[in-house]
Amino acid sequence: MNAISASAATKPRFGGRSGGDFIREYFVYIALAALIVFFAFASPYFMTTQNVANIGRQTATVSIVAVGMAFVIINAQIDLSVGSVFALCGMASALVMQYVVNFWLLGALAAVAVGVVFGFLNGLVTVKLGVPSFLVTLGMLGVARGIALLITDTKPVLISNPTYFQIFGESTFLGLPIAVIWTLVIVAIGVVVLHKSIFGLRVFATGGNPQAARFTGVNTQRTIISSFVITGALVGLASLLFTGIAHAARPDLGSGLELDVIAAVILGGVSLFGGRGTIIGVLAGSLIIGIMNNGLVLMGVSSSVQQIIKGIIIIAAVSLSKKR
Amino acid sequence: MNAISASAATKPRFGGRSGGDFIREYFVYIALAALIVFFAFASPYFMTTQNVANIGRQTATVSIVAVGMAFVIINAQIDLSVGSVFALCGMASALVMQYVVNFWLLGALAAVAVGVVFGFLNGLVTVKLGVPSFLVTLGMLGVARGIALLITDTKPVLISNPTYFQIFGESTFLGLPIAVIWTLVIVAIGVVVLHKSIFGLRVFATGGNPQAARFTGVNTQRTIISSFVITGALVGLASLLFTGIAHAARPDLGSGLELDVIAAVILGGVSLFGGRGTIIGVLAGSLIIGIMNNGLVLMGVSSSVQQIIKGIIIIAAVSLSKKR
Amino acid sequence: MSAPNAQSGSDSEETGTLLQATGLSKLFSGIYALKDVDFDLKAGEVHALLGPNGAGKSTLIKILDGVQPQDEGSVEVDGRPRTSGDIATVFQELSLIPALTVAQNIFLGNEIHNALGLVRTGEMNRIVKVLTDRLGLNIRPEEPVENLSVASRQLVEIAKAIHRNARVLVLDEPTSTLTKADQLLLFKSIRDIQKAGVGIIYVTHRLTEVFELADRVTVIRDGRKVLTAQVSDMEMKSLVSVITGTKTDEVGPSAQDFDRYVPADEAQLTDGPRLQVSMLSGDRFSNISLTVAPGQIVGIAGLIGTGRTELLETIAGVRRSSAGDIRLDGKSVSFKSTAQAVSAGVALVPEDRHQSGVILQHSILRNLALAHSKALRRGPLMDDGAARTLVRGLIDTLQIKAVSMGSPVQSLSGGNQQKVVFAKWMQPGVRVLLLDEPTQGVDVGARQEIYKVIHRFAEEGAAVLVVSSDFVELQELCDEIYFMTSTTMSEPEPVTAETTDQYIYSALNERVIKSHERD
Amino acid sequence: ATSTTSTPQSAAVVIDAASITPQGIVGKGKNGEVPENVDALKLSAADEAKVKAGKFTAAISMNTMDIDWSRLTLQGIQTTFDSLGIKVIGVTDAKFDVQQQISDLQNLITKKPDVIISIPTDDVATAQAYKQVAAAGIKLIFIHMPAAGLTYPADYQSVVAPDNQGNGEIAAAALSKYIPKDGVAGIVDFAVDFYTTNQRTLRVKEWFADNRPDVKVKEVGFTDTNAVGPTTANFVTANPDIKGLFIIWDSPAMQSVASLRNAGVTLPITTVDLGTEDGVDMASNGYIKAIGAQRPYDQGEAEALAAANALIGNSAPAWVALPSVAVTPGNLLESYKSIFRTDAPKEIVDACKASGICGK
Ligand SMILES: Nc1ncnc2c1ncn2[C@@H]1O[C@H](COP(=O)(O)OP(=O)(O)OP(=O)(O)O)[C@@H](O)[C@H]1O
Ligand SMILES: Nc1ncnc2c1ncn2[C@@H]1O[C@H](COP(=O)(O)OP(=O)(O)OP(=O)(O)O)[C@@H](O)[C@H]1O
Ligand SMILES: [Mg+2]
Ligand SMILES: [Mg+2]
Repeated sequence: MNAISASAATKPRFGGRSGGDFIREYFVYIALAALIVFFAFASPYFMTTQNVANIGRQTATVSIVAVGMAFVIINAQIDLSVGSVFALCGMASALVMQYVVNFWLLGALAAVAVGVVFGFLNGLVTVKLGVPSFLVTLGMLGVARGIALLITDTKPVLISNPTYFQIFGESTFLGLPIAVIWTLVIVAIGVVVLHKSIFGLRVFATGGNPQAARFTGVNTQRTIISSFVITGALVGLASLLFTGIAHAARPDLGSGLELDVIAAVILGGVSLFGGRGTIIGVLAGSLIIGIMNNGLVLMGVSSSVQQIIKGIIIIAAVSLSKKR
Repeated sequence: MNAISASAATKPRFGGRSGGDFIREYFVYIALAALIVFFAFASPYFMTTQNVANIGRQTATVSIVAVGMAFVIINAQIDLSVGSVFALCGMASALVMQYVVNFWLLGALAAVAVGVVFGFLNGLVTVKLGVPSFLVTLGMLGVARGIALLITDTKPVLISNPTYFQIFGESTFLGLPIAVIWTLVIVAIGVVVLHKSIFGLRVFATGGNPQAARFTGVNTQRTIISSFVITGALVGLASLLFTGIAHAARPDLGSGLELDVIAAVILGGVSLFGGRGTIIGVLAGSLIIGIMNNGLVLMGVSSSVQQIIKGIIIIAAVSLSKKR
Repeated sequence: MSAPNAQSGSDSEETGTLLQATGLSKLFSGIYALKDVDFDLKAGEVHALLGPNGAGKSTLIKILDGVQPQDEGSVEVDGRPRTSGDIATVFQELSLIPALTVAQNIFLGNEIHNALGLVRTGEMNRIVKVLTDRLGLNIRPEEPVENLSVASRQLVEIAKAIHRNARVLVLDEPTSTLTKADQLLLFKSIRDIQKAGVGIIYVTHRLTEVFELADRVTVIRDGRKVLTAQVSDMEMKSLVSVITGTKTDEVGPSAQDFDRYVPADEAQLTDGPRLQVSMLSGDRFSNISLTVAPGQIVGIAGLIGTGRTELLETIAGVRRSSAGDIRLDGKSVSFKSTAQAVSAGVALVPEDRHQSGVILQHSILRNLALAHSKALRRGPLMDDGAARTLVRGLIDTLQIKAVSMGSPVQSLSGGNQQKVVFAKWMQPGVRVLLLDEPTQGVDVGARQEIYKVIHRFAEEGAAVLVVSSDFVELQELCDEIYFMTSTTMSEPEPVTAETTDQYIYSALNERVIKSHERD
Repeated sequence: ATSTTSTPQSAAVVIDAASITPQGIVGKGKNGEVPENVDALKLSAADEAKVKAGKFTAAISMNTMDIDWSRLTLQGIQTTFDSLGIKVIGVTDAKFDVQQQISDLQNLITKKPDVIISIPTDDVATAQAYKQVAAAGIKLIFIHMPAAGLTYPADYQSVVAPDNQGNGEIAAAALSKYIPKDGVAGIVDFAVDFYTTNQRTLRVKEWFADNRPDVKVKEVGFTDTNAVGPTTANFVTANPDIKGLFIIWDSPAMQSVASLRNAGVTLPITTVDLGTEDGVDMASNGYIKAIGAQRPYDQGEAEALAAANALIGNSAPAWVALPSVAVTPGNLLESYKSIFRTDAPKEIVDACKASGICGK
């Protein structure tokens, strides 16, 4: 081998990563740690066992849905319908248990099934009709909310099934609230599926360069539809964790959920343009949002000021972290 | 001339576009016309002078803000903060006229200035800190709303300035409500600036391929910031049209405005990925949304069903129109 | 990796046909990009596919591969309709996934996995390591592709295609961004797999490669096949004339015609240097000095990765320099943005035209109007009529082959896209023209056109600085050549009849070894 | 198609507030409780001393903080707590989001206040969170309604509410005066099921059914509280026979006024809740003819007193209701003062001066 080809081959790797790069790469985690330290000093209640459990419970919805949304966004798509579908899934499980059989599994399946159906529709319309998912899911946001409101003429539906409450709401496991257990399970599965499975590779490929992925034999349409279905199923699960503690479903729940979830996902380092991101980062992003909500209330900050602070923190956290 | 260029020259100019292509290209307008015809048959009140004037008034906010949003989205950016900034602009003009001088122009300038400042901040943070505008403006959404609520401790602020009411609210001109005149003026300016000016060309280039635009000597950062500023200024103007008829400003107004505006823009054929779109299409998109809101109420459709129908129409209109 | 079970000796020479395409046609908006083309490939053969820009080569390849459906005709491999695994293609536009690693890219679509669908990364990395070692590439399997240079990505693409064990390997202009050394590496790999019985279709605009590598050659023009022949029966001149469609004696100017050396010091005596770079350092290069006089065309020969692109980009205001000085007509400049550089008359034709050269989805008109907006502006508005006139003129001058000026640039063939990039700078006031691989993917005919354009820039007093990995091009085009390594720049050497591409290659090699020894 | 309701007719009607004020409290508690008077909450001097000695802490969980009503309620609570030495350690804003309120309550429990005063964003879905409050040994005072399934006095110690049905009755009785025989009245209602809102609208319909069977009632719903204006204008366009409107809440009413005024339609409107905007409109002889108002400040005081009673182990009534105030141009200025505990703002006073209809 001559000098020339050798030199071509032995290029320095991306020029010795500097300390600044490191901070940028892991900024979500640093920001999360900084928030925790700050609130620990600012409020004596913050680090209590009870409050930590609360944070876990309160972030479960966003964390779980964000795992699905990560798949969707890495695919270079978006899902704005999660909030409305969340409400509809809850209604489905409550209604099934009230009017069909009061069996927890059936209720659970109903919620997940509704989520899956809407996820499938979102994906199908996106890929088959070539409508940008922003609009498809904006439309579905209206459709799902309308159905949820219509189905009981806007009235809430009660649930009375102790097993259901145990599994999705009130029990603890290894000292952790069940919602936290569910979150951990979903995050773990999400990590394996996104980062270790063939499907995960295809998600990255589809989001990173759809045409190339197609040329290489990746069924990008199936990948996209599957990601929406995953999100739908997780929205269904998240709705169970809500109805499990509320003992009722309401048709007007979850409005604005999509913004919290998308903020968590992007805060967690997923590129809105697709092809890039990690599940653990997304969990960190969700925790940042959850901890801000919790800590600012504990500190007694008024809700207008809370909105200002949260807005600034979101911008600051992303601007200091790695680009995109 | 050799064979190569000769063959290029003898090709038909538009490569024989088929009828289907034509329908797809102009589908927004066809959808708009279809809606109008439908509602004209469905409700005897739809085509009355008064109702047509109502539609014009009711769509003014979305149409005007959508013109600005078109610039932002063609730049491959997005602005989620318009709803909150709308409220804050209204508060600014009402407060200035109440506590500084009760002069209509000062009030108007205050609203526009606040819009411009927020637009500038949105743009600046987006380009200088490299944060995706989705997140920047999501953050600003919180910041602007927080400030609007904080500034008077959530109280509405009254306006009593008859000139102001005339100019922005209640007068008519050539038989048209003044809000319609404002809409037409802004749309006309928007058409010229986007489609006939050098700046417009740069907006398309920046959204189409920012790097290539930069290599061609376009200051893409300035283009992006300017687009956000334009949107901010138009949000300010739209807020005047609201306070001009309400005779008061409220800090909680405008939530959800961003979704209507973005839907109008995309319905109007602007690509969410940037680089493509027309102002007239955007106006048509806004009218579709306004006419749906109007016509469905005239028909006495319940609000849940309205949401379902609107969702379906949005998806259908885009899926039948030209891709992306 | 083992070779596919090529049809062995039992087949005679005549029946060794591996791939047979018959009567292929393809219409784009009513125009034939391909018309009734037959094509065949034998096992173990390298079949060069040639033709001017926009002839339909990439279209043919896409149809053979199956990523684009044909309107008429059939493709058979081994006498059966083609199936998906038969053909592996390296497309003209690279198709790797930036965030995935080299190994993940190579295995994309047929990953090694366990029963649960989980990927066995270690196994994949090991196999890829063996493959890259065999091909002589020093690329880590676990490196994300986005960290690699353009050339390395190209090599990864080729490794990916080879890895697929396909019967047919298609390479669409693989060498357009490669330097000599990498090209040799590539040729060696091609000969290896050729021996294993794989058929290779090789698209290129560098005709010397055809004679080095190919067994047969097919030329298509305007979507029609005009020639299939044994390479041994052809010579350069006749091949060029078939491609350009001219008679042999009309064939474009040879290198000697452009041999019009303007000595640097002589030019400086009259006007002073137009562009003077002294001890400039920046991203991936340092202490670079060079001088270009008005009317002079100066080339830089260097290795891939020495930072030539970065050097040009620094001069053009895309990047900041860390030290040193850039002078324009004697005045020190430091551009904060390309906008400033452009308005000072410094224009760059970038290496990656899709990323930086054109806005693919926009029309030719819109792309060119943007670049020429200075001349077309009437106050804040743009003169639409003037823009159309201007663009029509540019299309004619550069003979850009397009349906209309409203056609999106992405519907043009690669070479015609490159002409659009040149057309952007065909405007008064360009004082310095920086060219990074200016004829990448440009056909022989058009290449001569572009050389003429470059000369015209020079004649009108622009200083032209050319970076090219094609040493023949440097030799044909330049008055002087610098040899660049990442830390050194030679004194300029005049280009004479002795400055062959072989000479440039060895001169450069020498310097690289020297600079390594110094380290 | 301009409105057929002529201004002379509406100008002719002068509503006597007394004539539309219901006798006593109209509604019953959510679980059928008989309403008690605020007087039942009075603290004796000894009790007051006991409260002060207790150094108690309190927290408040609201459904929204974006409206006058919340601000006044808080003021009432805060002033009373201040005088009793009870410290407010947290106020949360659920922004009408049930999930948020559940989180808010959990977070407030963490801060271990002695009592929580709260208005449920929804009486059903938040119930479990309130049970946690009770389970944590924290006293609980509800505003407007108890959460479903909680028991008095074990889980919560009192509910302080306005007479929601009374509000509806005032608005209906006033509106009725503008609807000619066999005429049509319109209702613009929030289209999502909420207990207190339902109470008011239901009572409006009931009242018309009982007292004006000749009147036909038409209805339109909205879900976006910030886009009511167009809905009302379109509703009126499609139903030109409507002679007057009941619109739920003051902000939707004023958004509707803006749209109607702009469309050149004049209609009498009655609503619930007095604010500056609807006050000015009423004072200037505009669209708003009568308001069935709550007394948020007084309610706040009562809530604080109920909390104080609960803290020292006194039993507070299960349901304390405050009578509604019928606000008309005739009593606008006094009503404002009694409801807001401050003089009416300059804008209202000026409007009164200009129109000359106040106090008549
Ligand atoms: N997607 C498309 N839509 C419309 N026209 C197209 C499309 N793709 C290719 N063409 C046209 O088909 C013709 C053949 O293009 P092709 O890319 O096959 O040329 P090529 O021989 O590969 O040229 P080059 O050497 O420049 O790469 C060109 O005229 C081109 O403009
Ligand atoms: N090791 C590396 N670290 C960072 N960037 C790199 C590296 N190698 C290549 N690149 C990037 O890839 C691009 C192309 O690299 P390449 O090695 O081809 O460039 P070059 O040496 O500047 O010149 P040329 O491509 O003209 O031979 C450059 O823009 C460079 O920024
Ligand atoms: Mg090609
Ligand atoms: Mg380069």
